[in-house]
Amino acid sequence: MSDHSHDYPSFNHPAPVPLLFVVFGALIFLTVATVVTSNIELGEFGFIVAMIIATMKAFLVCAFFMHMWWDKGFNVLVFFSSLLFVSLFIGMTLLDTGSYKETIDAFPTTEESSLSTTEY
Amino acid sequence: MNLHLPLLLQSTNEEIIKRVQESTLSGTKVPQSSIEHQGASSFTQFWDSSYWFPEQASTFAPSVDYLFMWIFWVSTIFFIAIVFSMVYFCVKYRRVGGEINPLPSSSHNNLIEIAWSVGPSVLLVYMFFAGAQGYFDSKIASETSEEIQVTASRWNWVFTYPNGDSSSELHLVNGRPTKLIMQSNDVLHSMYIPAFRQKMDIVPGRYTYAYMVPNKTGQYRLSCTEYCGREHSKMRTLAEVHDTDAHRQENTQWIEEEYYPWKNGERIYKINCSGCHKINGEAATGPALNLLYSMKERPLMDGKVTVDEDYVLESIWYPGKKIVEGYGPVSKMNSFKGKLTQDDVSQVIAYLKYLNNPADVAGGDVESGLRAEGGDKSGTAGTIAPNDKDDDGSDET
Amino acid sequence: MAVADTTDHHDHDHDHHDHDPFIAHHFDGPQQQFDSGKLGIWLFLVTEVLFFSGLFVAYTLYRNHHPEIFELAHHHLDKVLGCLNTIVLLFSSLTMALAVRSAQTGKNKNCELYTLITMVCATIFLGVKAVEYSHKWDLGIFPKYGFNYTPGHHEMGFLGLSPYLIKLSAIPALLLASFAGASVMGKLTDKPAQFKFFMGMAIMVAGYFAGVAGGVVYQNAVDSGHAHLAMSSSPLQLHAATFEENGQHHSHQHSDQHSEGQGHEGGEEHGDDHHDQRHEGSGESMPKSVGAFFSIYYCMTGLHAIHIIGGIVALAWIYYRSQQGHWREDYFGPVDYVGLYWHLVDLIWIYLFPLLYLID
Amino acid sequence: MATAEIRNKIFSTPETNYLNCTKGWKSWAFTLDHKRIGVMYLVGVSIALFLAGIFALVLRSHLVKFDSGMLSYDNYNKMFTLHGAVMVFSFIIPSIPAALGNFVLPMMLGAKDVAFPRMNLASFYLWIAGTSCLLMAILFGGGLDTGWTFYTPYSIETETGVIYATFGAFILGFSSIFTGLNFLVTVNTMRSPGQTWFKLPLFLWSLYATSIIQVLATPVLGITLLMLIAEKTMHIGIFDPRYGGDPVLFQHFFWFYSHPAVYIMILPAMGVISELISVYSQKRIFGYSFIAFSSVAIALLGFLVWGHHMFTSGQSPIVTLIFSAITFTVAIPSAVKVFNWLATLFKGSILLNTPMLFALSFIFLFGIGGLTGLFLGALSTDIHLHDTYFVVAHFHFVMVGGTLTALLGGLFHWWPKMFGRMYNDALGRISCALVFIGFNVTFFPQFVMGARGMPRRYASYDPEFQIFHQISTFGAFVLGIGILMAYVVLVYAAFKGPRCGSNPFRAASMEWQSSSPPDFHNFIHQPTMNDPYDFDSQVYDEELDTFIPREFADPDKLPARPEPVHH
Repeated sequence: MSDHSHDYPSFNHPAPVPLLFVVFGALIFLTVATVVTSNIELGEFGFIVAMIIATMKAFLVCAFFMHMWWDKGFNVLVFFSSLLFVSLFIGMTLLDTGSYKETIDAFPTTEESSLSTTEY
Repeated sequence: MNLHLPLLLQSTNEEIIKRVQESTLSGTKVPQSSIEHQGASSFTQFWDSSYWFPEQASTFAPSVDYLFMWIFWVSTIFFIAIVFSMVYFCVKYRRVGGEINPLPSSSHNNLIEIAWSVGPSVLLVYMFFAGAQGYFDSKIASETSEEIQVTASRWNWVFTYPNGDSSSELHLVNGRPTKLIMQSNDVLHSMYIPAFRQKMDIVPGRYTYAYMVPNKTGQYRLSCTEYCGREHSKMRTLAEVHDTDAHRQENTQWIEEEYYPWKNGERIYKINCSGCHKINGEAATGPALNLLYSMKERPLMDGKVTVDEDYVLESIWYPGKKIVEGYGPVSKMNSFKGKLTQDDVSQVIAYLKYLNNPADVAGGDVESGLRAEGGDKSGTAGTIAPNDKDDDGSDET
Repeated sequence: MAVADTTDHHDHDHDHHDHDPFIAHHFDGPQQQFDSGKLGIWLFLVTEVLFFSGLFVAYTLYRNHHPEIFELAHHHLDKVLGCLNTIVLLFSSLTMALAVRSAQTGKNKNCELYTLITMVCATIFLGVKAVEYSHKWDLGIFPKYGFNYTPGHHEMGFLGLSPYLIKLSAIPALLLASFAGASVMGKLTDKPAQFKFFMGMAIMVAGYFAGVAGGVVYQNAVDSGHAHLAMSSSPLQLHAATFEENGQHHSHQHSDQHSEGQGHEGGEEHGDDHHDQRHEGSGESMPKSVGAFFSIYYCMTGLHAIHIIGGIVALAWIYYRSQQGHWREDYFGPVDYVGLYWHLVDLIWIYLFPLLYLID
Repeated sequence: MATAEIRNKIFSTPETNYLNCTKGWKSWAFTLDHKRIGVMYLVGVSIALFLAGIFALVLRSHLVKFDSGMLSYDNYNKMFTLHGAVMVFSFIIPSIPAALGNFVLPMMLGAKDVAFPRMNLASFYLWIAGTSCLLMAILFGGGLDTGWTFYTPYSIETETGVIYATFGAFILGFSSIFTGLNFLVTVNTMRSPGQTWFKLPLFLWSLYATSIIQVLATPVLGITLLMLIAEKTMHIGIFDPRYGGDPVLFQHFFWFYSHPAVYIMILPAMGVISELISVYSQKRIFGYSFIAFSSVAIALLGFLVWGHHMFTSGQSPIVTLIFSAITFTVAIPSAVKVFNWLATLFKGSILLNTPMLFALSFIFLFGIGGLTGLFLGALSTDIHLHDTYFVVAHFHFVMVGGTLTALLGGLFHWWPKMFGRMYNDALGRISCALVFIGFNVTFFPQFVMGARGMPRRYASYDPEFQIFHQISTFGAFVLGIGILMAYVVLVYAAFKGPRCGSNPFRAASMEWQSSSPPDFHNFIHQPTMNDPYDFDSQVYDEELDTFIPREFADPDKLPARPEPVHH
């Protein structure tokens, strides 16, 4: 592309069209790949594979469709810091609920328990 | 604002005692000791832990009080230092005559900053470890603890003991490690015994546990501290520590020498109904129950109904169907279908009839003798026995 | 007190920018405006990520604590439709990126076209989703409380379609009619801008019906021809076999009640019946706890669909401004911001798809 | 050097200013001017304050007797819920950032407006919509009796207006996000040339830290409340134990927002105090960078401690331990701030006017509030004190003693800038004394009650606590009168007070380089960027009877700069 020969304002970085199509192709490929791998019995590993593929797709979308590749470092930092807080949220909550899960499982389920199921 | 001053003076101890007695009869349980305790502790000095805390009645209490007072002193020293220097600077460096003349002084000093960040943290580390230690002490139950089942529901407590007895106050034996296994029938509750420095939420859908070793006989407050709805503040009862098992049993055992349906009905009433339905003629969330069998017909929101067994059963199983005049338009009551069997309801009905006239039901006259006995006991020991407290206003007073 | 100065203070306001309509007065220039907007939209995306995080936490917890429920439940999600929707969304992301590029290079016509394609993809996605939802509701697959799976049950409405699908499609149909009407009005009253804009809107809404049509054709094929083949391995099907026939009528009524939004009050008695019946009929069959998966499924995909609808509204605004020829090499911010939002919606779907549809 | 004519034009009281440049209600309702939005926000949050304050007085009156029948239990429960919900969501969270911050923030940057003025106005209207929705719970929902925390499963079961209220809080959350997002972008992209991060006034650092929390935490409240509404209407079985949900999970969700929200409430107050202490001591703030970073540290640590609201909730012991440990770390940055304020007072030239007295009250009250937090952070004492009046007193010391005092101090400080008129300082000081005394009388007895085992949210209580409740109620009325008096002094000043100059207090941050009240575009002349704590940059001008920047002063009368201090 001849984008860079053109005199754009400094904040304007149009993405090259062929690159966008290549990224789209890769995304479709990964989508098909994740469906295919989900049909193979991988056990626990299957979940990890699915997440790795999803993260690869997310990377492609972020980097090229969302122009992160050309964006300011601060904006990228802002966006990824959100993931830090999400993981904190998930991590601590999971740690806690995981440790008292047994007490919930031990409790009679709704149908059997004396918990009132009528509206109060 | 002056409006409240006379009130402050007005509330003499006697008056409070009188009102406590009244309120005790209307369903709230207050340890007798707390009335006297009030006078004593108000005049204790605030630097003594007994100023801040109710008496210590469990093995955890001393460590909690110790840590509290420790933090109290650390905080007080810091606070006095802060306020003293603030006031001192404000007086010494105050602006006089509108002339602005700050003295030359430094505006940053990393050494000082680090010193006053790191210095106090040492104290914080101690607080954390002492707190954590006390916490784990109160969380780890001894192998030999006695297990008491606690069922909380709006707005009642039921404590069931290993021998199958149950009561609406918690009765413990002095020095015996005890594990409370708690469940809730409806919403969140929290079991709090200030004298034991112990508190634990009761979460519906799972069991939670509280552990304690009482070490002083007496009566203590037990309250719900997790907001649970209308009569949250009435969800108070007693925790009583007895010196021997035998003494406890006197309080937890329901007199079983002769079985009469109405007595079981009374027990069912206390566990399930007493939160909303009074038996002293007062209207609460729901209508009072002692008058029910004195009427032939009861006025409803629309029309009337004949008071009979079918009506009572229907009202308990399907509360929304017939709503008593003045309690509508929608019933606030839970359905007890699935919770109370028809047999249970029959016993409740026997109790309702007993409330109207003891002579109507089998064994109704037995009660008077027992009551006299119970009254004597509570008179001498200064306690309130569970089977003769809030039944009706006409008794004893 | 000082002498009041009476000269006009506002002279200096007119110093810079020469009334450029697209540069707000409080910014120093296009660069500052663009940087502000860009940081603003990234921060907005941060709030969106955290907004969805609550549902991801719920998902993680329930999957972690009850993997068997997820194992059992996800078979009811159709991988083919899910994959189709993923591809549609990815394609819309591509066209969105191309729209941004067109705006950056000042090609308003291209931007208009790409925006329209993006919107059509979005409505196709919603159409397919509507088919998925209504198909589940037909089978009594509701969130936890109303969950009452009744295999093989289909209520036929108009044209043999699910009554739920017809209800869901009412608003798009209304929109299609009014947009088409407005477009025709524009033509008749000789307002080309109105004609063009509403024509685009009508095409956009038409995408929904394309999605519905595709989804229904696929679903019917699965239900009739390959039903046994496709579902025979499903644990749901096996469990469901133990379901008693007589339970079905009641349970359907019950779920119907709920779909009409009276779950809270009207459902009281039904709730009781429903529970009793479950005791009689289900035995060890599909536990009601499976509903937990669908609770999370509906919350996640529902919230995602709401974001898609929000995105469509934003895209319609971009579409309008493209038709007005607003974009320049130094002013394309709005397209870029909406684009970032749209890609985020896509990103979330990229994770939702394997998490919900592809559980081993 | 500027001529007298230019000086007069820039710094004298202008004929037209942001208040009177356009007229009619529409010019306010549709304004995009951050100053007008700030003033409207101020009016709004003040109404919310008085409404919730009246609820509080009703509550306290009810509690005068241990078995008082003044309110039914239901009404008592509704009162404390509405008091809490309106105070938290409609008053404290938007108070300092949205009212004072909106007015001051762009001017401190030398900017004409915030980055997104439309979003700013939208934030205000969302505030109105959210607050109305919250109050609709009273009109159409029969009140709200869940406590402001909306704990499940009670909030799912109760028939009161939970859906109205949660929806209202949801909308208020968006209002808060809009303000925070706007401030973050404004501070990032619209600083004056030469205004580096370390030349920002500390109020902006604290607003920046607050905004980080608003943007990161508030969305979680949004989704939590949406899930609660879904739980209530569709029974999705995530929070409701009757359908296999987990009530403790709700508490995690709720406190993931609401603990950081506590810092949304206190951080801006700390920023205000940093400004006041420094200006009224006429001394460079001590340890600028430590105060600045402690704001950010508090904001970030605030996300790691939410579990300390759940020590007795059935949370697992290991998580409890982690949360307790991190909780203690928050004490450090808070203490650093207090020590630095004290060091700023040292050798200053301290003017004890109304705003300064409020600032000093803040240090006193926040000191108590902060130190009592230690009792609640330590596990074994928290088990005893949790959900008692000790906790009630603790957070009122922080939020009322802290935030409300700082808000009033900030209002007295910036009032001359906002309205160009001076208040009666003597009356202002009396109001401060009333607030200070009333506050302590109200809440100190509650510490004792709490430690002795008086649970919170009780409509009737054991008679041994009656005397404490009576003292507390007495204090509450004094506090109410003090706040009312402060407002009367301010409102009277806004209309009838004597005119004052552009910079009567010799403050050095940029907002004081505008006229009082400011021009519609904030600055008639682009202000010169200078150090916000270099008070020698401002010199007294006799003709204008106010302080003006040194470069505008008459060179003949220019006082010499004192020798800079070396360390």
